[in-house]
Amino acid sequence: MIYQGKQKIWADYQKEIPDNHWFYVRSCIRQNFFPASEKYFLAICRDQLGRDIYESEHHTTCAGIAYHCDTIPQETAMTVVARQFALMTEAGYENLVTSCITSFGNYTEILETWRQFPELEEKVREHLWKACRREFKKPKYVAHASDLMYKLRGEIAERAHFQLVHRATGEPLRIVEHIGCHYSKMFPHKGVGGAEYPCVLSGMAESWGGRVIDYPERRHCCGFGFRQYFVKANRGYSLSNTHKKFESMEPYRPDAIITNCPGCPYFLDRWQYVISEMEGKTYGQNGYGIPVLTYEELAGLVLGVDPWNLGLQVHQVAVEPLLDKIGIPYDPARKYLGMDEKKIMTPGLPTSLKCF
Amino acid sequence: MRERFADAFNPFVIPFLIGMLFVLGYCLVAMVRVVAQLPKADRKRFLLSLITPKYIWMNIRDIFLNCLIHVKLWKRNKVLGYMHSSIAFGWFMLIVLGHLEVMLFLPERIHFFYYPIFFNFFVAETETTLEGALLMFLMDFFLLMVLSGIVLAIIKRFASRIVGMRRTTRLSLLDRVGLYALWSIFPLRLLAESFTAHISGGSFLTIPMNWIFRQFLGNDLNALPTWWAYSVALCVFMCVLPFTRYMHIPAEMLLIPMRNAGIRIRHPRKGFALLEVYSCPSCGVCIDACPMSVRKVNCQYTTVYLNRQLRRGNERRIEEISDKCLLCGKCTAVCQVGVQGPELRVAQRQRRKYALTPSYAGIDVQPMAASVAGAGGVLYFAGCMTRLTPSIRRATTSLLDKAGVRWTLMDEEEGLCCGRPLIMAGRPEQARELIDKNLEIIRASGCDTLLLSCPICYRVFKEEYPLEGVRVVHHSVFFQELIAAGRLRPARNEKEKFVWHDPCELGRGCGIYEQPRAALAAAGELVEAGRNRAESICCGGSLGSLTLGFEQRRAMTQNALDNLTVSDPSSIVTGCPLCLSTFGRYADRPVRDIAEILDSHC
Amino acid sequence: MVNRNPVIAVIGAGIAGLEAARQLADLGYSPVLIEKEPAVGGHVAQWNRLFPDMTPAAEVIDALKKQTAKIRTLLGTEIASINRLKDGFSLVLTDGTSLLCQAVLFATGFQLFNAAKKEEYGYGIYDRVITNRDLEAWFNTRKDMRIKQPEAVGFVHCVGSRDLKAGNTQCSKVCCITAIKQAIEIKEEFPDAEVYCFYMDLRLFGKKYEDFYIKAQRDYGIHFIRGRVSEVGEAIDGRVVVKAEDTLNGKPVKVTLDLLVLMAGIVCNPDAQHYARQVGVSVDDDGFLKSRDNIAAITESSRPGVFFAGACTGAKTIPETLAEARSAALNIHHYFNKRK
Amino acid sequence: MDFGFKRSPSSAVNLDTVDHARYDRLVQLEPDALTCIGCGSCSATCTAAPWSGMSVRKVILGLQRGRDDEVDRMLSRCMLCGKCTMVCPRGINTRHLILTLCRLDRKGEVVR
Repeated sequence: MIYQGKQKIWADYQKEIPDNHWFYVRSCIRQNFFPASEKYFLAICRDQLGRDIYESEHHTTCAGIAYHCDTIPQETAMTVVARQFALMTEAGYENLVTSCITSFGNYTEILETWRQFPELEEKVREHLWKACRREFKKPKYVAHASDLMYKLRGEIAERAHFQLVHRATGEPLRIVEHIGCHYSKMFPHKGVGGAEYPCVLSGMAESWGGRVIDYPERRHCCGFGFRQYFVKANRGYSLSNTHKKFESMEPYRPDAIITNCPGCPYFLDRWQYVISEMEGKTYGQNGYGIPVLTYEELAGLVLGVDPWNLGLQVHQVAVEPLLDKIGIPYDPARKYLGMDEKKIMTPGLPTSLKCF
Repeated sequence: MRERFADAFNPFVIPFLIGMLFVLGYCLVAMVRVVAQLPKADRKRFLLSLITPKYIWMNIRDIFLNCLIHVKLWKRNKVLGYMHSSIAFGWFMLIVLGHLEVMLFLPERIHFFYYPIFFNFFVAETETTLEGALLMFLMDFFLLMVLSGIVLAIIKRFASRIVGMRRTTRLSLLDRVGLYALWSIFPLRLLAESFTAHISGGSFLTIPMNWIFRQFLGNDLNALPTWWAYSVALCVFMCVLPFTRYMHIPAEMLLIPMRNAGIRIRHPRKGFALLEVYSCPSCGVCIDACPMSVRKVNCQYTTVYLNRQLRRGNERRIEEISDKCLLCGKCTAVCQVGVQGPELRVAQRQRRKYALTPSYAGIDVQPMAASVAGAGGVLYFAGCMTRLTPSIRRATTSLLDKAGVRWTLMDEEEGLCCGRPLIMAGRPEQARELIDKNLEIIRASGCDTLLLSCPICYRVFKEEYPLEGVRVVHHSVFFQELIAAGRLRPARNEKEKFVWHDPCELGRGCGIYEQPRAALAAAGELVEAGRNRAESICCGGSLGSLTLGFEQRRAMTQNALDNLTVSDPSSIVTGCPLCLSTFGRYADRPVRDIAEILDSHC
Repeated sequence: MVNRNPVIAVIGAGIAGLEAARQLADLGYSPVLIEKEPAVGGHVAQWNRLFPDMTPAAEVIDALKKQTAKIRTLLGTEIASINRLKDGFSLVLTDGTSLLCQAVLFATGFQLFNAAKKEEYGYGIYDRVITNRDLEAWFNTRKDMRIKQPEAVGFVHCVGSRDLKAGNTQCSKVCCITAIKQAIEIKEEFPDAEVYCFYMDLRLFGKKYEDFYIKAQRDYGIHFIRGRVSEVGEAIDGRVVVKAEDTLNGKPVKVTLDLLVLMAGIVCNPDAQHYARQVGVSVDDDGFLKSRDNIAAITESSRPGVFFAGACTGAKTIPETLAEARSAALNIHHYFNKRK
Repeated sequence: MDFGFKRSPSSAVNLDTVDHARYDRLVQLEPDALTCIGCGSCSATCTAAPWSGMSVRKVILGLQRGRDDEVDRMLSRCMLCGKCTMVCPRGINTRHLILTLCRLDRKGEVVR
């Protein structure tokens, strides 16, 4: 591996990311899977780094899921997206930051389509007007939340309470970065570092002290792939994809996987359980799984947020081994306490995947 | 007329006796083994034939003509014919006359094996009596005949071309021993008899020699040693005989009645196959005949060497030789004793073990159904190869229409292989499955004639398919009949000069030579190839060979073409799609199927 | 023969430039070879052996050098600007001098496609991924850490050729046969190595190329897989994992290799395009210089006095280039005869 | 209840691990097999192809990709008519190639 070679490519794929004043759109599913992620993204940006990020309670799904499941035509998706733009325009913002990779891909794809077929844009403006009497300006910049956090990684590093370093050995942690397919595979120049060697996540991991490992199936999809998972008959295919990735990363003994997509962390996390139940195979060290974190969760940990406030207890794979490696304090007793400090239910333990 | 020795014995006869007893014993055992190895049915059949007058006569005639007179060889090559028959027949007569003398003069001595052979040593006769003079004369005459044969044999060995053989066999060591023994027997006999001629009498050959010898050496001293030498030579010859090519002499005498009884090769190494192997005189006629021999390296794959390796049991070479052969049957056609080279080889191929055995039982023949029920209904099976030479199919069908024949195609869209290629490759059971499938289709069609434009198919349909009530016919024959019946009227074009190439499977395979020629003669001038009919040369494309590579075949095709074009025909005509495409590749003039020619003239 | 002997600027002293200059000199003109590199010979000088007869490239170059020894050659010199005059051109060179000439011959040749642009193949990122040029360099020098007793070697055809995404839709013509040549050479070096060639099409158009191909198959047992490599990854031991579809088998294949050689394609030399614009010669849409006629006048530009030879008008083999150089020289000769 | 959680086998061929013993033996016995260019003439002309999918091209390739079952299935339909040999542009003796293959077991040994 020639690191300079990668840096050269990264240099070719730098996108302009404004420093401030963002209109934030949430993801449909992340709010359920990783509720704290979006919360802490906003918290970190606003409170710790003093950025202006606006969000509107009126925004809806970007219709990306429906679009990728072939249940609605693109025109519909475009109109829904147009409405988000309208909300942004009304709020007086021109930089759009999305929490969801598929949304990011969806917005990028739609803007690119409009650029090539202006008549379509006109049509959609018309639709939007007819539908809800709204008008919109196209955003100046569209970024994914991870782009923004990549830009702010330095500032976060300055405020870091913890380093991604194995406390006992002093070795940097071995981090696997997994990029959502819709981030840059469609439009390499819209992603930081392009499609082949994106550095949006590796950038964060490295500036926070970790070492990113490169493994043969790095590019491979997590297997979610909408139709793959949602259609029961294809679910085996979905699982096989994830399995392939784990088999390929296993020899590198990764300490954690970080992701920037709603689906990926969910599947990389849950499928480890499914595989362990099916084949009794686990991929982490001594019987545990490989902890899978969103980049916001990772940033939160680095900045010293309490793991349970970050919602790490809703992960299937136990994160405790990782916390211990870094040396992040946590109170096992509080793991399953709700907001009101009352005990929420404790999940049953898997057969072969070690958990707490 | 007097007996020279009271005890009628002399030690020098002992070597002869040893040899004689050994060879007789050996042949007896061998014969019993061969007969025992035959399948029960065949054995019964054979033994019955031995007591059936018709067969008895047939056997005697064939043995006399082939083993003694070598008529076949006479037809092929006068010099070789004379050489062989002079030795065989001459020797035979010497033995017969020897016995005759004994019977005439000393009937009481007939039970001595050696007496007839060494008669002139033991008995002093005067040539004054008529029968004496006559017998003496005949003795010398036949001895001279044999000697002349021997002289030719020696010439042949050192300059085979003089007697018209391009290549002759490489002899094994024992073969040489036998050969030299054979050569020495008769000169020695001449010496021996000459030395004793002034005592025992002699004739035009022995008397003068005796006189010459007496001019410079006293005979009586020389007489005995020469008789010893003569006896030893005989002994050597008879002792090595079973292990040399001379084994063919006794073997052929059993082969002929067995063949007459219709026995066929059933086992690759036992019974009839074994007998054929031993009947091979390794004369090497097959070497020149074999189409592969145009390349010298291929001589080692000819039938004579197959037989030699089979005797030695060298499995690697046996496989090589068996797989290389084109199975064109030319060697059998020219073989003096009729060793069936192709059949022997196919039998060897059948011995193979396979990890994978194909099966065609699952094939559904419904899609291939064809119907042409009723009298005069012709079912035309074009065959696999014809798909690569569609001109044949087109011409054939067009001719059928012109003759107003009611026909239908058996393999319009798709079809099955006839099974012959599998048989050639030594997989008869698999072929059987295909045959059954094809039978279904043919029977269902209700045809009364099955027409074939491919001799490979034709042969297998004729030989292996139980098609009672259905006539199997090759298109060349069928069209010749239509012409004869006036249903086809080809316009004869004098300017066109055709040469007919006899495809192996059609000619040697099925004995069809004349009908195609007759049909062609109706369309234009017919000329003959250098070698034709039973001796036509394989095109080199034959499916028979498993291992011959594409490039190796080229030389054979070229050679076959040279043979076809000796009388400069305007086009080469054949009746086999395989020959057609093979010749077409290298020919310097048009190559056509007989159907194409006729179609263009009707 | 013309009375005065006109000066002809030959841009590029690769095989095309050298051969053309030699012919022009023989015809009595005074060619001037302008080469930006410190040595003549261009790409061929960097090659080791040439298909299909394995001729040492040095032989070809040395012969040309000998024949052009007396010709004025400016090494390490680039052209700052070219201006057309009434009947000729004035070239300002980077060494400050300027050169007046009556005709300009473009022998600017080609540039190897930058394999790093095909990011998915990881050239410049994975240690075990090299290019055809690197391999030739190794054949010449035997110095390359990346090549040591490989057990499995792969060749990727059409890297940056026939590839819209790589910005070159043209076939580079010589890579197929080069790949086969290099595969054979690798097999000769490391007989036990498994060698795979991943190809889209095999275009073996030239004399004896097909024999070469059969030799590679039968005598060297080189595996040809019809399918374009999709992506390359690095295994934990530093070897490369190559993925492609075996299109003849309709199944994806994966293989771990010790060495992956990328057959970088042929693209036009950017300098050529730059100079061409200055003398008002148009560039074809394949990026190469535009001939007056692609059949009848491949060595003539649309402008009088400007001529082409060799790969500046498209990918060419060495014999083709040499032949073109000669015909260009002849064109120039006729051009001056007409003017006189 | 079944959630469809299963692993579908990968269709990818891993050339590092694939077993091609039979192919290696074959090219020893029939070196011309190496020169196959996958043109498909053999399959196109095959008499057995219409009802069996037999294809010498696929056989040669399949052996290199460890698809022995498929190979055997195809081989067991060949009728040895020899048309493939007649059309092969590289002059491969496909007919003997098939016969030879039928004599090899999975390990590439000639059965005795």
